[in-house]
Amino acid sequence: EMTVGVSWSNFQEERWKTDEAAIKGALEAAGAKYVSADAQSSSAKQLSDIESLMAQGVDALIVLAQDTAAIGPAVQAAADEGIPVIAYDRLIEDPRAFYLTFDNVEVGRMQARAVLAAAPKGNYVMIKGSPTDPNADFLRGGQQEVLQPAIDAGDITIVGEAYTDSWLPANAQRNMEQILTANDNKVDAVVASNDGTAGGAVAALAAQGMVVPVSGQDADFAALNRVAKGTQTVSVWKDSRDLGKNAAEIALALAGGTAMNAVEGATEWTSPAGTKMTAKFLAPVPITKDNLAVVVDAGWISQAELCQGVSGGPAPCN
Amino acid sequence: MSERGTPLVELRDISIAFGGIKAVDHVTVDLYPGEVVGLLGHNGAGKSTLIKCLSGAYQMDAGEIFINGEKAEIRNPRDARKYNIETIYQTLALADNLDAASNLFLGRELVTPMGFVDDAQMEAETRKIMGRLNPNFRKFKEPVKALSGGQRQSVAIARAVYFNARILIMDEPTAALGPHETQMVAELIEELKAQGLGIFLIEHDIHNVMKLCDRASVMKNGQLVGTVNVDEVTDEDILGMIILGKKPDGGR
Amino acid sequence: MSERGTPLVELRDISIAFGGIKAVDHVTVDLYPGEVVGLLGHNGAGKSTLIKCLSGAYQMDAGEIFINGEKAEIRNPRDARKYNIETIYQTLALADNLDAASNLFLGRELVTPMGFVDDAQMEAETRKIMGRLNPNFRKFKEPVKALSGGQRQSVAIARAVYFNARILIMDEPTAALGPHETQMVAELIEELKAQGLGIFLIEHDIHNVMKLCDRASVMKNGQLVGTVNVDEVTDEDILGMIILGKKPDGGR
Amino acid sequence: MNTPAPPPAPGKRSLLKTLEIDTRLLGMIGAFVAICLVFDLITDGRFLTPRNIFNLSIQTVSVAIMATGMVFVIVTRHIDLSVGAVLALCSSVMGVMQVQLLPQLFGLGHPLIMPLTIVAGLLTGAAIGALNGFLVGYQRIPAFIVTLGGLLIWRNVGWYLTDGQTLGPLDHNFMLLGGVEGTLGDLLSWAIGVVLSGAAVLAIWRARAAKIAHEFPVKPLWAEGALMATAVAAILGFIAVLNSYEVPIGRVKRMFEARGEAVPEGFVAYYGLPISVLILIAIAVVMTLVARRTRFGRYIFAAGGNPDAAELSGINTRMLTVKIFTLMGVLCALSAMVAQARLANHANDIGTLDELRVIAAAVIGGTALAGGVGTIYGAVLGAIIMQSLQSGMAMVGVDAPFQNIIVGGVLVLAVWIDIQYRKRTGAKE
Amino acid sequence: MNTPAPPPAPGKRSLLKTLEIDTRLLGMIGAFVAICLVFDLITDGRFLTPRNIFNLSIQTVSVAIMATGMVFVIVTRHIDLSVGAVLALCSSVMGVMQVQLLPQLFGLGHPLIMPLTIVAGLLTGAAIGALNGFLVGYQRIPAFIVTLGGLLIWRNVGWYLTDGQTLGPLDHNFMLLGGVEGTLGDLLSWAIGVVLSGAAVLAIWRARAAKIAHEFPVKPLWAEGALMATAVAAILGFIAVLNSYEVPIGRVKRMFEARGEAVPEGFVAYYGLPISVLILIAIAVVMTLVARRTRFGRYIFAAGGNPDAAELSGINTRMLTVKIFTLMGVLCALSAMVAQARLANHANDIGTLDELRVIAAAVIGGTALAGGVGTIYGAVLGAIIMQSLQSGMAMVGVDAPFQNIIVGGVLVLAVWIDIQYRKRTGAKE
Ligand SMILES: Nc1ncnc2c1ncn2[C@@H]1O[C@H](COP(=O)(O)OP(=O)(O)OP(=O)(O)O)[C@@H](O)[C@H]1O
Ligand SMILES: Nc1ncnc2c1ncn2[C@@H]1O[C@H](COP(=O)(O)OP(=O)(O)OP(=O)(O)O)[C@@H](O)[C@H]1O
Ligand SMILES: O[C@@H]1[C@@H](O)[C@H](O)OC[C@H]1O
Ligand SMILES: [Mg+2]
Ligand SMILES: [Mg+2]
Repeated sequence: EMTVGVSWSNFQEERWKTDEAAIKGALEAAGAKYVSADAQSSSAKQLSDIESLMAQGVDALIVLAQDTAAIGPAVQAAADEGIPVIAYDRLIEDPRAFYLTFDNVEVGRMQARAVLAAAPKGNYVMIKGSPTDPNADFLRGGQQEVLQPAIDAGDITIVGEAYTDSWLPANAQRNMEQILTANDNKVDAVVASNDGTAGGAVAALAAQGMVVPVSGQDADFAALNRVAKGTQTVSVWKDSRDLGKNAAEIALALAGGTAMNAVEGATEWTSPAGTKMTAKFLAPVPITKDNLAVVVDAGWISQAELCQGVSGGPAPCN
Repeated sequence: MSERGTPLVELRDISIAFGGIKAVDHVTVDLYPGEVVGLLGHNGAGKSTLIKCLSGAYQMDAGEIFINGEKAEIRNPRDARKYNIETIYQTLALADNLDAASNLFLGRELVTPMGFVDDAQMEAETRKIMGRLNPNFRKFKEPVKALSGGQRQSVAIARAVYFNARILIMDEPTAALGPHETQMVAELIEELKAQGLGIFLIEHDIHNVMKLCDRASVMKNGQLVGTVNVDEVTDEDILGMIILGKKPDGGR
Repeated sequence: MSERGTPLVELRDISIAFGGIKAVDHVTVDLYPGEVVGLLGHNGAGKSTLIKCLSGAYQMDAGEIFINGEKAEIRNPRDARKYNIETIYQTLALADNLDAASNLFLGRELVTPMGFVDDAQMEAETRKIMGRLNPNFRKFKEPVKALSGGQRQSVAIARAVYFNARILIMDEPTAALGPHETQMVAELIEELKAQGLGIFLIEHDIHNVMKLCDRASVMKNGQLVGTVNVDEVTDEDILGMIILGKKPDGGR
Repeated sequence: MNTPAPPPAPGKRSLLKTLEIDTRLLGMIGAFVAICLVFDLITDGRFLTPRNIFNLSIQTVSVAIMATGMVFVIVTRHIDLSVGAVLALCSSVMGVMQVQLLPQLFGLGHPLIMPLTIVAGLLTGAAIGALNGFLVGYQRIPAFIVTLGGLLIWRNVGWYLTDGQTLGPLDHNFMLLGGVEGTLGDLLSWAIGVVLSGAAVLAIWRARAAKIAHEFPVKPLWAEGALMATAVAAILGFIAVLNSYEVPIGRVKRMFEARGEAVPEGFVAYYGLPISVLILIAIAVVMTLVARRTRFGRYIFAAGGNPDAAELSGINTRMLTVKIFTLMGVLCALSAMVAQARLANHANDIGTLDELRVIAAAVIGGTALAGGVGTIYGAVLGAIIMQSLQSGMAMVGVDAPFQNIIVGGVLVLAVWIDIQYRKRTGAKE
Repeated sequence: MNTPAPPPAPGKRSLLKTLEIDTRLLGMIGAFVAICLVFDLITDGRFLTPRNIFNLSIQTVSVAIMATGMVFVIVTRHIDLSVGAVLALCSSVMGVMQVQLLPQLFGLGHPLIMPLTIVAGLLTGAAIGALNGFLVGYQRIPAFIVTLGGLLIWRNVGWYLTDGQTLGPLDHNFMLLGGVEGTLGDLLSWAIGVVLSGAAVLAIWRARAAKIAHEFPVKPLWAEGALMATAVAAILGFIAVLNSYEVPIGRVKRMFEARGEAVPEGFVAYYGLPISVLILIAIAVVMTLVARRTRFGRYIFAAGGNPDAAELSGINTRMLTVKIFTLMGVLCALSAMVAQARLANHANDIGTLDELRVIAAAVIGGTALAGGVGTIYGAVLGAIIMQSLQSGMAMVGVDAPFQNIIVGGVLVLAVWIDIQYRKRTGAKE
């Protein structure tokens, strides 16, 4: 019987629950055992966690890294023991790790695209993610790519931009409130980097009676509900059930001796820092009011949950 | 002394040890209403520890306490208060950050009809009683940590005598007091005694003991040397008991 | 008293106030080598506050201190130690969590040649000096918070007299002591006096003052009532000064 | 020799003396005013607009509510590191109640949802607080350990209750507690301002009457008058500011649209006092009364000044500890209520790091970790100062790392100013 | 009446008495042993393997180093919330030195890089510590505020130094300080074990000699012998365990490959004592000596027991505060050194939440937040317990949120057991 260890960076964020269920499910189906640890946002604890998982005799590791580089010694130790490592969702700067993620730059592009479509001109606010999460900058980079032409053309202006410590909605809300105050409410669109921060931004906007395009990601239930209600424009759905399932299967394959580049869908990829890695990217799906049915059909959320409190909304809430 | 009826307090065969060392070792003393019993002994003899068993500050390891002839269970200071036992501790036990009135009424605050503490009323009462104990006292608003040693002691005394105690324990009550203030406390003791209170008085000054006490119990190294009627012995007899630990022939 | 040469200590026109209220108000006293000067007064008269200006515990608001005729700047207890001033505080000022020896040598630990504190040596010295002050004392290992009131006071006294002081300040040193221990301290004072130390002794017991002091300065409400030669006045004279604040005709 | 003390020297000090103002926090208020003015300058007068003051007051509520309870905890020489985690658990309980359980029972939007939800939250907070108090008071485990354990435990228990999900949308009535969604409008706000002013005047007057009854010295009448005037001006001024914040037109339109009407020509509405701020004011007043005028409060300070003396005075200090922590738990629940209503969701990470903010608010406001000293209004002021700093920085738009540096620096500076001020005017030591 | 106290009752208590063991921490050791045994049972004997013990000891080092200094800070009634942030700043300084500055000056891998880096880190830590001490000691700002400010400031200053980037790879020599990368191998480890054992025996012997010289009572010879035997057994046992952990074959291969050789047939290597653990041991020994045998240490405890009394005894308590915080800063730097070497990078979030862990370690180990009481070995033991709990939970394989709940619960339980034990064996109150 095989055992797969998963090291989470901070299990308090909503989405990882779904990821976990998917990983667990896939492992159970294959008759393998699941063990895990929560690093509580500390790269040092994450290193200890991984050592503990290894001491427990895992055959493969799935790591949601708190810090791309500081996770290095853990990968090193795993390599010494011949244990394969999967960089789950977030990058690990080490060629020995298999990078499995949604394309985060693409997520950023999708967020910006949807918002730009809804507000082609005007004042933009960028609510970024946690300054310690590399994804935050990938996302921001993707957003910038899409917005740049419009900025150059003078159509849009970025009037406020703030990192959100620890991705906390309350921090995003406060930042949004202060940016609104500083700009006398002259804000026409908000590019928020995930659904939690979008929630904070929407609450701040609602306080001003404002409804402007807002982006997010993760397809949090509350966010999908906002999309149905029209207070959020887009939530980029990274079906983490897919990601989790893939991770479990790849982990078992690698543990069974499959070479990294023999994994189905694996490509060569070079990180911004120049590390050559074997990676597999899953495609994210932007969810807007036009395709809400997708998440219901996929069994991600029930119609009742999606449409709670919505009357006369877009399909399937009409 | 059985001719005097049941004693107000009887401490029977009390023992208490700290980390194996016996601070009080099978000590028996009693106290009658309207009587002042002096507790004497060298430093560290166990006087304070003994009376703390009665006041509920310590729980004794062995022994029994009788009040009015009935066995009393005193497990904490609240129990002692139920028996109307009031204590002036050697360390005074004041809350340094509160003023005199708050300390005096601590645990027994006066309240307005609405249930709020009535600071004005308490201050007025405090002024009254302090006038009798320490006429120079004027620091009613300051926290008691701003008081002089003797002023603090006056507050502690006031607290013990204000409420109608039946049993009063005074552990070196005049140690820090000036001559005039000491005189006033002496008068107070006479008065309380006349009202029928029983008083345990721990005191090092033999003159004061001879003047104020009816009987004196002397301790040495945790044990009771003996109890004497003060008017049947001399200063030297008592000194001998304290220092040498030997009972005079005259004692009972 | 100029015939006696320069005084060891002169406190000139000292004033200090707490939050606007004058605790010491233009007080002048002096002290000669080999002399014991008693400081008397009602509770809160300002005695402790006055001597704390000399010991460096408080900084006075106005006034000057002369030691051996030279102006002395005493801003903190370290300055006072430089002038060989030792103090027994009324509150004892012991570190409750340390044992007797550590308290006795606090700030002046004995060290081994390698620079480590020499606990064994310090304990040995402590045993010696405590033998002279309190023969019943045996708690050398316990933190001083486990000591009785009198035992603590003995430790504070030992600390002040162990190091070769030239000026000794004793604030009610025998308040908590038993009769035997008090006697031993009295003998010690005589001895130190014979060695030429100057001693300020704050004391409420008039008998002790008459027995131990050469002169007595009396304070009332922060002000100096007067200074008298003890052998020129009676107990009653001094009591009058303390309570009524009036100088007897016999005083200087 | 019983001459009275000479009259105090003329000038500023004597004025403060005559007014008998608690000078302890004047330095802190000064520091706060300085912070506001600097921000106002930097932001071209945007910091001291009604709108921003309105925002600030709402942002402060959650931490300030807990800070009032933390004062009691710290005064008795304890600490509570679990407040953020308890808040999260209470929030999750209230989330589950109003989003999942109760709507199934009564149907969405039922008027009973809000009260039942609140009761559930309060009970949760009280139960955890009582448990903490029992472990600290009766089992004698240091509060630091008990509540550090709680910090690890309670948020995760909340995670299990909600399956780690963000819960929303919240009940409509419940959302009124969050701030913008529930304000009293200008008329009601004025009414409340007048009531509060009246109460302040009455309190000052009755204190004076009690003194006269016992023939204690009183301040001159003009001094009492000045005090009353200041109190009334502060209260009504605050209300006036909040009342002058117009509801933005977009919001007004939405409100009318929801009712299917059109916005009348020239219509303006004002926010007025938010319910959450009113809750904070009520809590602060009650807690101040508790601290100063009840036996419970007296015992808290006595136990903080000298725990042994309190016990020897017949105070059941163990039970007292249980009560204090229970109160703290209830306040966490109230704070959770406001915080989640404000976020319009229950999120699992709600209240993260609040323990530090709450303790800091109390300490900035003059509560001593050594115990025995502390005031409720100080803690509230501490919370306001911290929030002003953070919000002001967000408004200025400096980098997040630099924001933190400045917040940290100003924090130390503000307390330093306060200490210097107290040293100048205060007593020795 | 000068009869000596009666001989103590026979049985367990008298044995402890005869051995004169500090019973204060026996309860804590008991709780620790219980934790280990339970984990070992649950994990089928995986918890108490050489490998896991090796891991555990490395994982503990960084927090334990700082905890020894925190004991002094807390004993003097202060607190230091900035340790994690100071660690991060020291780490960033050392990161910049060895990754950017020094390689430019000397070239990559130059032998001077490590020592210069360390010096820079230590100076940074000392400077910040001294500043903290100055603000607390001379400016009288509560340590809570000063170090809360520091918590916000220093990590972010580090962020600016490094532009928020993770810095790596670190200097090769420097990495030896991190643990796995730098171990002493079996022979050297044995040698150190023997030296330590000798020192322990000597210390016990000399203490006895000093007592005899002053004619104080001493324990029976067999008791001293038993003590010595226990000490030696503990030290050598620990070394033996570490020496029996084989270097994994992948790593051995890498090492040989790096030298361009092939792994000889049947080659095995053992890790032995990690340098980081040796550093911790050295620090613990030195700090214990400082606490017990130097004036500085004596003054720390005096000032903690009664600050006024210490000041009146001529101790410069303000300067003392500066020294204590400076020492704390230096220990943060040492801890940063070990932590970053272990991570093989400087990461900005290094040391996050360490302030809580460090304070908790000290408090679990019996340091009282009220001041005056605390031991170095207690704090180290506290750090070990916390780390065992966390690492052990990760091995058991329960859900992550549940792991936290259990860690929190066991923490409280462990301290409770200790308290119960002390109540049974100890004094009144
Ligand atoms: N809390 C305690 N812990 C340990 N030992 C104690 C404690 N309290 C008192 N002792 C010891 O018990 C003995 C008796 O102390 P106690 O205070 O009763 O003496 P006392 O007769 O009141 O002396 P004094 O006249 O000095 O006040 C002393 O040896 C003292 O050291
Ligand atoms: N730290 C302080 N803060 C405020 N007031 C103080 C302080 N210390 C003393 N006082 C006040 O100063 C006055 C003199 O006090 P002091 O202690 O010098 O009196 P004392 O003569 O020593 O009295 P006692 O005989 O009771 O010891 C008292 O009224 C006291 O309340
Ligand atoms: O999905 C997001 C993830 O990519 C990011 O790293 O952390 C926050 C999440 O919301
Ligand atoms: Mg006593
Ligand atoms: Mg005095």
